[in-house]
Amino acid sequence: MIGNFPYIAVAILIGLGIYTLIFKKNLIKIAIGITLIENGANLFLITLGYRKESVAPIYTQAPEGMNMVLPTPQALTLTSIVIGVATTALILSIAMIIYNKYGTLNTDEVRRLKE
Amino acid sequence: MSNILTHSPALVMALPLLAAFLTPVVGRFNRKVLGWFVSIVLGLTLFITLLMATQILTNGPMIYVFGGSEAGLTLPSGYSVPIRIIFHIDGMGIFMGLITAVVSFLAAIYSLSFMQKHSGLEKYYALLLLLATGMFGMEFTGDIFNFFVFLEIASIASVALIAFRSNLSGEPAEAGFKYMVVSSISALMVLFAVGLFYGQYDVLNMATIASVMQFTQLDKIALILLLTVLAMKAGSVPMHMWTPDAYSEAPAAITMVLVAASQASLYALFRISFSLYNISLNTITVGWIIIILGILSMFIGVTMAIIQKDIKRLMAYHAISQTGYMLLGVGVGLAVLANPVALESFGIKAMEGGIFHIMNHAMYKGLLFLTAGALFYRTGTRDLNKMGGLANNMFYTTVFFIIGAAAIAGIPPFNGFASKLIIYESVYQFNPLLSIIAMLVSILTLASFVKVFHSAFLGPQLEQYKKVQEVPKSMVFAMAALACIIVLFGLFPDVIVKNLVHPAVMSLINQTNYTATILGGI
Amino acid sequence: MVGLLETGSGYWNAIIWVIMVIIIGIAILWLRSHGEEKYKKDTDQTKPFLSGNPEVSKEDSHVSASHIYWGFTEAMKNYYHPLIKLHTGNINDYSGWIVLVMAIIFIIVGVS
Amino acid sequence: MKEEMSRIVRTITTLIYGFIIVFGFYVIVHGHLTPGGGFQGGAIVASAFALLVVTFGNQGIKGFLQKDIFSLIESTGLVLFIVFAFFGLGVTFFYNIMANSGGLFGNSAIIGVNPGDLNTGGTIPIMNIAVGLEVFAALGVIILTMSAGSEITRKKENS
Repeated sequence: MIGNFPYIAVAILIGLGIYTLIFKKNLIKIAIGITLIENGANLFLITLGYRKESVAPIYTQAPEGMNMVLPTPQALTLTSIVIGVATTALILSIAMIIYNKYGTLNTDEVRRLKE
Repeated sequence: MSNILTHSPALVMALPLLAAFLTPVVGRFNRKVLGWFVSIVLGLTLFITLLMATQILTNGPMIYVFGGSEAGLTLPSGYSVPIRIIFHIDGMGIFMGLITAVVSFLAAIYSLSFMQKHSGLEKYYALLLLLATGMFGMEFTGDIFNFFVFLEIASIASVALIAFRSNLSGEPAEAGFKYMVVSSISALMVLFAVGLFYGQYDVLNMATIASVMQFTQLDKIALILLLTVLAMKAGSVPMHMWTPDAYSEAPAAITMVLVAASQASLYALFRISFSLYNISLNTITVGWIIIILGILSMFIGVTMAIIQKDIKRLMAYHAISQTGYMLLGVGVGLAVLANPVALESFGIKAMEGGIFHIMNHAMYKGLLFLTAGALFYRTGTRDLNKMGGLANNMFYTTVFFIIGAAAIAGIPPFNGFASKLIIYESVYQFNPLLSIIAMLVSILTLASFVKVFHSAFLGPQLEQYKKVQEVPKSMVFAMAALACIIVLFGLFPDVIVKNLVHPAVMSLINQTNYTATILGGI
Repeated sequence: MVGLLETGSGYWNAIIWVIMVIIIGIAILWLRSHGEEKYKKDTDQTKPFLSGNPEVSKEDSHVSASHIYWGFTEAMKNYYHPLIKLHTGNINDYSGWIVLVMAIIFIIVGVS
Repeated sequence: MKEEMSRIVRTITTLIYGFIIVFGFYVIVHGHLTPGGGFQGGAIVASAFALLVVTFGNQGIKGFLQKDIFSLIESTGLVLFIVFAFFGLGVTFFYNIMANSGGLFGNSAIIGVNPGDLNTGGTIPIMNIAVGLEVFAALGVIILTMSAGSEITRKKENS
């Protein structure tokens, strides 16, 4: 049971993220929503990498006689965190430009492109 | 030469990457050579891609392992697992790779004069090269996580390029923001699906996943996530709203590359439904979902295009509607995949039409966006209401526009007609109604391009455009190259279908070939 | 034969089509050369007759883009009105559509 | 940010930012032995720059943190990374040619629990350093650009 808690957290994070994307009207909040979904996906990957009674594959000062996990999910998570930083930086800079040009961050007003 | 050939999959991806990192250095020394440097690198990439294409079409799929000589890792217990990142290029991959190479090369050439007046060009070119890298990676990779990485590279680069001209007005930034949000959602859903695969099968290699696929409930969820978000990235209705925004606000050369980038997502959609799942999924249901998305895209795309006033928004809606043809053709192929008789009699043909249409669409829609860019370059507006009589001043642009418009409307003897004819005839055997809708859409396409032609090119010379001249040579060259390809493909469609399209379709259909190439090599 | 494309239930050859177009075009030109010879350039013959009204200048007679297919859009009003309303340009709706389509596909695939 | 912060913050920042940078470089260089690596270390270094920008404001760091130098470092890191990837082309792209060669970073890695030998890993430490340079420079550029941009926006709002 307790092993499933991280998956519940993943579902909550992604659900909150999608809720934010659909219902929140502020561009910065939308950026936060994307980050929430991203963290949910990262948590999901990390949880997949967990094995009971195993340690991380770091040779320096590891305890003797323990199994080491295959670090692929950790590598995937790191990669996606790096990409996430780039995404967040880009999205926030574009939000800054929009605020500079439009004078607002409300999605109802940031829609000169329509039809 | 053989050395280049051995390393060609890596070189095609790595050369633009190296050049992208070198552009700030080159731009610091000399701004003028920058464009030529990028064009030469992309030309070299095109050359290597052509070499690779001849190799693959004669000798079969190519595997390239990164960072080691073998793809797999054999544990002391004897269990072997493909752990390294590999590039797995078969007929379909190289087909898309050729499109990407041609389009990005011509975009660089076109940008030589189109972007001349802008500042920050080294960033522009670096992003263009990164976009090319991302697209090549998406098309060549054999590893599903690596696909996610390249998808993100391509979308980040394209967002930055869409928002590139936001120093004057806010609209490019708005379009960039919208595209960023939807592409982030799609990339994160892909990542979640990757997690679902890894959690079940402990592998990331697509061919290995395909060979152990059980089609459990979790696989179904992964399929739904991938299907939806990749269809969205390809711009299918009703998830198409980002397309006109992004396509209209990006610089014209970039719009052409963006069309190819959205087709890379379409490729991924086909790759996942054919190579990863194949007949283990309920092909009739999934096939019909793709067909319905295609029909909706075709019809709503073209009807929305008719009422547009902005020339690039109009063309962007046509891009949506043409994507519908590809979805329709390939969707019919997927729907009859489990039925060998129907597959043999019309399924393969329908897929050939759909896949051939991908290449045709990249060429003629690229040409049309370039002509729109040429009009913008000389008149400074994209509003069709303000244009008129430009055929008097811009002879070459007019000719190229006529070629592109005739090709997209499916007028013989251009290439659009050949692929549309295949789709009509083979889809008619599957369901006549679909074929009739497709023909109706083609007529509406012609109607809306008649509107563009009339309002932009025909009519008397307007007072404010008396001094407008033909566009510079590099832009004419890029448009001429695409026009030549369109005419040649239109005159000799059988050569292309037999040598390029048919191997691509067969590599999609034969899942066992796809898995065997990898599993034999571990 | 070069250029012969199999299209599922028929064949298509662009080169023959081009040759046919050239032949027919030459035939039409030949017919045209046998036409009426009374036509004279730069006389009142060439001017349009608009019920006796004076001719509008060429610059003003250009039909701009929004007026083309006015009848079509007017006739299809019931189709276009809701369609344009759907294209709000609001980023929340973009995400909403993705989630909605995902849910629909989820139901269809899940049930089948 | 227009104005600098209080004296306490300024003093603490001047004391601490050097240590943060050194710790960041420690994480970068030990990337092949301990958790961390190029990206994480680079982010730590960049956080020191962020601290400086927050404390001293946009004007206070002029002359100390410069965008030009950062973008130069950024492209150096990127080129270094891809060039070492190209060096592997004798076998395949990204092949680790320097591992177990006996030269720089060329000792063979010890299997099992050990205190760690810095001189192992082949091209991996070099790529870590390249990525570290790239990340701290790129994040530095982002921080500087964003603070400059926010200043423009603030001026617009006030006027």
